[in-house]
Amino acid sequence: MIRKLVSGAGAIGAGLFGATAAFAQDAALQAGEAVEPVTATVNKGDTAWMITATVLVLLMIVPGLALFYGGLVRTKNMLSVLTQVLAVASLAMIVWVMWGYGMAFGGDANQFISAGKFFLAGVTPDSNVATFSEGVEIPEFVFIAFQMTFAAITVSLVVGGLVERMKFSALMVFALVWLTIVYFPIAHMVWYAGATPETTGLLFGWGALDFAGGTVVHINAGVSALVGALILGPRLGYKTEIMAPHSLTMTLIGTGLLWCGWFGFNAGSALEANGSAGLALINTLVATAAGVLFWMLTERALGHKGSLLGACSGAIAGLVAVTPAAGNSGPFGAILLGAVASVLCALFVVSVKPKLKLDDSLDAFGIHGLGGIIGSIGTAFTMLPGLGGPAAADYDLGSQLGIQIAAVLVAIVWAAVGAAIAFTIAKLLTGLRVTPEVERGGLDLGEHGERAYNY
Amino acid sequence: MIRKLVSGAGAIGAGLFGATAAFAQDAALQAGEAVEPVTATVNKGDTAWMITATVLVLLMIVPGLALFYGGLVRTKNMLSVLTQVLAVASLAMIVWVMWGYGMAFGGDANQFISAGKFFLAGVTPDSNVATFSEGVEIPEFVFIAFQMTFAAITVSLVVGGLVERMKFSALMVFALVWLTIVYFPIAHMVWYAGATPETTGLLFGWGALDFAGGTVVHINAGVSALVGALILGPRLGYKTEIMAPHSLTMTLIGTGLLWCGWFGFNAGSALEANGSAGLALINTLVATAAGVLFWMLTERALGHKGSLLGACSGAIAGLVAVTPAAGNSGPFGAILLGAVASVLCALFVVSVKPKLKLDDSLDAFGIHGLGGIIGSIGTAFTMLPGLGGPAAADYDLGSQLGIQIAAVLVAIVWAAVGAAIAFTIAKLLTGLRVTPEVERGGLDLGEHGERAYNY
Amino acid sequence: MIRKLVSGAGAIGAGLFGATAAFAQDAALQAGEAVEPVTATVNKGDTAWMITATVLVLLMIVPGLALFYGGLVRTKNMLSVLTQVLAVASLAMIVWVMWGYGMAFGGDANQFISAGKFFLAGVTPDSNVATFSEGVEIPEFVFIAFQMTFAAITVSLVVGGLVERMKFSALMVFALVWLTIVYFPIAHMVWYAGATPETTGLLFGWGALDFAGGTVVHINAGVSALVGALILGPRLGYKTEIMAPHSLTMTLIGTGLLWCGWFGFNAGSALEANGSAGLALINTLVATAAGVLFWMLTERALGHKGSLLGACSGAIAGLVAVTPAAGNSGPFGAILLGAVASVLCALFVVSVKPKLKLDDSLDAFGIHGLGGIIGSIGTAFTMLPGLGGPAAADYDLGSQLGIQIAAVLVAIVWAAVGAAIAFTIAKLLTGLRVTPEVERGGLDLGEHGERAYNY
Amino acid sequence: MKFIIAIIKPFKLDEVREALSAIGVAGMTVSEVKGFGRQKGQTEIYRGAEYSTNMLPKVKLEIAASDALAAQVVETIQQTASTDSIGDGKIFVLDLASTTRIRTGETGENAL
Amino acid sequence: MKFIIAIIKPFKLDEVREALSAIGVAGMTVSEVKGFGRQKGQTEIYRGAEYSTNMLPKVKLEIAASDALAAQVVETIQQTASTDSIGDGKIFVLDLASTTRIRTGETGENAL
Amino acid sequence: MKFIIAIIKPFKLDEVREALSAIGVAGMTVSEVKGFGRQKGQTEIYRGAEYSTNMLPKVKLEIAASDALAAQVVETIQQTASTDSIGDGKIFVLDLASTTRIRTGETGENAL
Ligand SMILES: Nc1ncnc2c1ncn2[C@@H]1O[C@H](COP(=O)(O)OP(=O)(O)O)[C@@H](O)[C@H]1O
Ligand SMILES: Nc1ncnc2c1ncn2[C@@H]1O[C@H](COP(=O)(O)OP(=O)(O)O)[C@@H](O)[C@H]1O
Ligand SMILES: Nc1ncnc2c1ncn2[C@@H]1O[C@H](COP(=O)(O)OP(=O)(O)O)[C@@H](O)[C@H]1O
Repeated sequence: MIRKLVSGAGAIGAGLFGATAAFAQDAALQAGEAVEPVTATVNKGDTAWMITATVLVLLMIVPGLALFYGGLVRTKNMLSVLTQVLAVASLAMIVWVMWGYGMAFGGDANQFISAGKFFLAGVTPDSNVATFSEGVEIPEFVFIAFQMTFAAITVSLVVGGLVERMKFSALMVFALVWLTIVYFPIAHMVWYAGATPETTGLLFGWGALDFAGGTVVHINAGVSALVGALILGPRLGYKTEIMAPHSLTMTLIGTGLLWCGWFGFNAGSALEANGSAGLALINTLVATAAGVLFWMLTERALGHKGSLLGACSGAIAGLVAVTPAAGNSGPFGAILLGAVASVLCALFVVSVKPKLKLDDSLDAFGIHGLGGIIGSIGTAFTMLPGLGGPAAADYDLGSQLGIQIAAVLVAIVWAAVGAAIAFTIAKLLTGLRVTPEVERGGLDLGEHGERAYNY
Repeated sequence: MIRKLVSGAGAIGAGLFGATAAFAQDAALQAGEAVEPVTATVNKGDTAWMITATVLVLLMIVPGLALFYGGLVRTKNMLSVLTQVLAVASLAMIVWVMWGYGMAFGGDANQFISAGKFFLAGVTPDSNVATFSEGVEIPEFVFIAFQMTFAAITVSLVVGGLVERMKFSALMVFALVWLTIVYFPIAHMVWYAGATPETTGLLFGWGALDFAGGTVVHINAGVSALVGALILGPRLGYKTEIMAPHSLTMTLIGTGLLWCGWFGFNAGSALEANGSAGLALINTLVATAAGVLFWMLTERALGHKGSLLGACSGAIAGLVAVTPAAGNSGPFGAILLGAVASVLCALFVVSVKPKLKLDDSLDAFGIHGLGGIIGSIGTAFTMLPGLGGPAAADYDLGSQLGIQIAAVLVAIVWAAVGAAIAFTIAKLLTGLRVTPEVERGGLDLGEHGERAYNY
Repeated sequence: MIRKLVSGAGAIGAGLFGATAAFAQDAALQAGEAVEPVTATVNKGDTAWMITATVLVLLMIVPGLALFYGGLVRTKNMLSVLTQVLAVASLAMIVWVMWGYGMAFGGDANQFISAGKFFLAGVTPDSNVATFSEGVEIPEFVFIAFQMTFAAITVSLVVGGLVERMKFSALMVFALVWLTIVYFPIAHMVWYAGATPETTGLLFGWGALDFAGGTVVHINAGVSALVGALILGPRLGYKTEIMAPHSLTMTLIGTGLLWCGWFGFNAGSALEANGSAGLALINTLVATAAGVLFWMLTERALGHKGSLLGACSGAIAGLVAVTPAAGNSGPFGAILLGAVASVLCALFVVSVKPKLKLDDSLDAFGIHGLGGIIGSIGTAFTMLPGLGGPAAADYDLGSQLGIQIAAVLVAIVWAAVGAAIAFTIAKLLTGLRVTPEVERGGLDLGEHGERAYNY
Repeated sequence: MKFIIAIIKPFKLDEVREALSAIGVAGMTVSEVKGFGRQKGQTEIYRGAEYSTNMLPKVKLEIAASDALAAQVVETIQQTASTDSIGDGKIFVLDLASTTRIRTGETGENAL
Repeated sequence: MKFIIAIIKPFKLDEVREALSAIGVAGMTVSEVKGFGRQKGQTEIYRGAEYSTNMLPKVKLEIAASDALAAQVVETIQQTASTDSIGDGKIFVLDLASTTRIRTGETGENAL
Repeated sequence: MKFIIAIIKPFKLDEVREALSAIGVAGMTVSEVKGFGRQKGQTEIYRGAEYSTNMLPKVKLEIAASDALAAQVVETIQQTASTDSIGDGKIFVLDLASTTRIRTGETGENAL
């Protein structure tokens, strides 16, 4: 059972146990020993929770992430950030039902993608997918919707490296390509359990742990944003002009909504309303709290004042780090992970980054990328029973650590190469950057013909 | 079964299957064939979801709709919009438990209203209502609360046509009358299934489809707002002064919260946490995403820039249009509906409306009214199996289309006449419009003695 | 059964029925009469609701309460309020898993505190706690997380009396001490049902009714804020300078999120998704609506204009008052309670407070303290069947009233003394107040080195 | 040349600007100010706290004009901005020693 | 007539306004400005980025006064607004060529 | 002494301020204004409503300077703020009758 409990959430139902009750029974029969096959039934408590979890992840995107990012840019670019997040998330949703779900979870093909159920062929309100508990299912539409929001938020996160200078049209092209060649394959690789090792996702097959998307979402988005920031180059006036956040109030609202919504992300990845979801729930509370406090402490240790932006950044660092570990850690492991990620991200963002040329404008890499790496590797440790983790007695830290590191490296390389391709295609089709005049005057007027505020 | 699945949510339980377990058993017995009567039980998964859905609809009102509308007015009228939404919604809640629930769902009377359960007489924590599945119930208090939020948001939507000039006291009088003579009867007509055709709601009896309130909420509110805008006349300076939205940031927050809350609306209207709710969930994601993208594309096609206000407007148009179809459509039908509604509303609001004299200030009609009409009529099409809809093989598009159009016409006429009466009564009692001085200086200071911002 | 239904939510499971299934069975066996012991099972519908409820309470804190309070201060202190709320809530979460849960619900010790389960020793994803229904359980991690958010919001509420002048470091010290000597003991006293009268919480043992925290949360926080305001002294320029709220828009957002989140608080305190939760749901809607309308009416009666800040204040007053009564009242009792609390708080805040020297800056006492007292005492009345309350026929109003008053007095005294100690310790360790220069220039720059807005 | 400072009611801004354009004023600089004068402000109340500052929102125009045009500018503003009600504002005229157009470096009336 | 421009610390505004009312100043125009001078600003840090602009929030008063009153106005402001600390601000006096009251068209000292 | 008023493009503020510091200007007062002139603004559209005001965000500098320094101040601003594109702004110079430092009561050039 432990393998199921600790494995990445999401894919196993669509694969191993089959996507419908009928399929599940077949699978059970094939297993040979099932004289009295368990009749899989949809649990309404689980369904209730998973619908709610889906709504919570949407809350993370709009208004959550949109505000978190929007508050950090200058007034003249506020609307462009809000529009970019809303539009790429919308695009991701439409693409998801066309070929995204098919490529990620649509059925057995190989270790890199699925193939099947394109345009949701054959899915009806009566289709169900298995959860991690034998005989327990949820409606497939709910599972598709839940996973849809993951695709949508991941591509939205990338915006954080590109703000205040990237063309809206270029971003849309990028999003389309990037989802197809980066996100859907990685989701498959991490979360899809096929009928055979050859059709099971590569990293899932290795036994990599990613409860709610440390690799799929955060490393992926963080690395891609970094690549984008490098290709785009820094904003005009970077390091010479004042680029203070125009409204930390908005960033705080975004932080709060991200935190609240993240329970859909983390506890929702249990796919059921059970003790595992409860564990993810409490871990997502305390890791974040630790992130808040330790970023502020790091600021103090560096001789600065503890700041609200620090507290908010720490919250996100904690949330990111606990994502792969949410059901793979005890509460004190989660606190440790949140604290360590917060301190390391703070050191990077406050002390290292200002020395680099790089303009990862809103620290998509510095927080999501780095935090995701720390979380993914850290999950090997939080599993330890000594830290309150759920690993069995024969758990081998060394080998799991190796797997986690290998999985992180695969994700980094895949995301970097894929993102570079996607940005290049966008550059060829639309050009990447707005004109200097538009950049000076602000993307709100230049790209969208509006002002955020007319007080 | 299909009729139940596709029918308007909400009323059937309170009527056909009876409001308590005992009543349900009686009904089963009366049905004659029930040798082993199904003992109706409350499902806690459904109850969990319906409580959550109720909270989500409240989230749509405050802060959702309040911010969506508030961001669109000028600074000097911000508080007046927020206060109006908060106060009419509160009023609607109190009226609902006094005579609203009684008039809409209180018990068999005729095709236009219910009668019974005034002041919630006889309802206790042990009272239950049936859902769409035989033998499955939810607590009646939950159902009353869920439906309460529908009444509250509908009257709040009307505010969109009246802002920046209507007296607060007049609005309160209007709300009281309008709920009583427009909302409660229409809710009954669309959603109440009585024991006999004579006591079943008129439109429900016809077989009109309205899953989550396209007619009851959106056409109703949109038409009433239009009537109000006509009676009030345009704002001082309309078309000569700059009336740019004072904070599109607030409008974006409102949009996001409306979207998130709308799952309570649409998926909640399934009354259960099941595959039908899952279908409404995914439809409400993709229709909205399509609305976002197609409004922006329409702007481009008209030679403008794609704007955030456009994206937000498109989101709402998509949400409105998918409301009656939420459980009566496949995901691609929903995408189509969202796209069509978004394009048509955009054309109306961007190209037609500026040529009219009419000051439907925040496009309550142009988006909710028009979108509701498109959605209600479109639902006849999305039902088609060819579009992925849930209709049975013998589904007759022509006759359903006729029913939908007839239902839309009834709603338009009823709302128009009722709203005219309600505004007239308010005019007689309090006068409708603030003085020109107050309008110039802003309703915030003039009506409420406060300023929204003191930076 | 009535005692369980009406009793304070939360503790009973952890005590009387034991914290795990095994313990529960033991308890049943000890009871002697259990020939066929009920096998306690986790209900997933309840679990789904309780996870959601936990998220909702977090939504109340960040961004809810942070914005509600933040909007009311001057621009220069906005960030300090946001930071204070985020940081003390985070601190409370960490402390909760270390010794808070142990002291409040950790196991039998005496009438003032629990002792056990420090650092969550022994709690696993398979640990469960009983609810109010026999044989129904929820995962213990969910219960711990739910109660964690109560501790976090209570200490955050205290901030309302201290804003614009208190040192951040002093606040953190205060929070640590206050949680330990005030909050955890009071939570134990009100909600913990031990195996014997000697280990049952003092007020719970008396039979004091507090469904969702009128005493534990609101009286507690309100009185402590008052003590803090007295010790700190008024803000520089209090009553001579203009201290108008810098953004009532933020206060409205906060109000809406507090209202939405409060359903987690009130309906969540039922611990199940059942009719009792449904009752709490509808009561929390109508009491708040009544609070909104009656505060505005009181303003009119006092010769002022009805204001948005009044409406928001009334909403909170209604919410606070209905908290102890949420499941202990019918809807019309709740309306009455909301209205009475709103009128009395309005009279106090609008007419009495301005005459006092006291600078309870954001009326933490005037609304939470006073509203909590009114609600706690009022609950004795709302229980009456004549008001639609759930009391049995032999209910003795007089004796229950006596119990409620006694419980309120104990809470007031305990909170006042404990808060005074906590503030004194903070004063000794860090000093309580920022320098006059920092206070003039604003705590945002002085304490956190940032500005809220750079438009 | 003259430097003309006018304080007017905010809602009159568009009208005044158009009237000035019509008489040949090519540019002006506008800012939001608060005015204190005979006109009484509205009292604001936030919970119990009453504030009545008599500080009212006004718009300030700054217009550099040739001596020839200056009188006409003043007259136009006075006539367009007047609503015959208290608080309509004031026009102040100062002597302007020199003017430079930043783009070209031109000075004097050519720079206007 | 004189046109007096004073830059003061924001929290002194109310006090100064009352003192000026007391000596018979019937009106003034107030705006929010940023001041750059000897007074040092606080450093702001947002994640790694440090900004120390030395631009501090100040309030600007503009007061037209008769020649008779002008000196007293300057003196009153100087005394009321002073906190004896750096950054208290400046008072500038310019000659005012003419004044018009928009409501009535009155000019000169009658228009003040 | 002279009172110099300059209207410049907002993104030039830092550069101008540094250039002025370099020539010995110890203080100035800055405010946000809207400029109306030859430079055309961008059209904004909100749903159907089009607004094109030609009111563009500008920054206004006010600098009191000794007669000696004044010409150099004007020249420095003109050169630093110019981008050779329309809308770069204007510099206006007025005579300054007197100056007072509030903190000390000093007057004249000592108060600058
Ligand atoms: N002496 C003054 N100096 C500068 N501005 C003034 C002066 N007197 C009035 N103002 C400005 O003119 C505005 C209108 O003045 P007020 O006395 O209210 O009405 P009126 O212009 O009708 O006499 C004030 O709000 C203020 O901005
Ligand atoms: N030469 C100047 N021209 C215009 N305004 C000035 C000038 N010097 C100073 N100021 C204004 O006066 C304010 C205070 O000046 P500062 O040098 O900081 O202190 P002090 O007034 O005590 O000498 C500045 O913030 C600025 O607004
Ligand atoms: N006559 C004037 N009086 C006051 N300000 C002016 C005047 N003309 C122009 N301005 C200011 O200068 C700015 C630039 O003027 P504009 O005509 O657009 O370009 P340019 O400075 O290149 O001639 C305007 O936005 C306005 O703020």
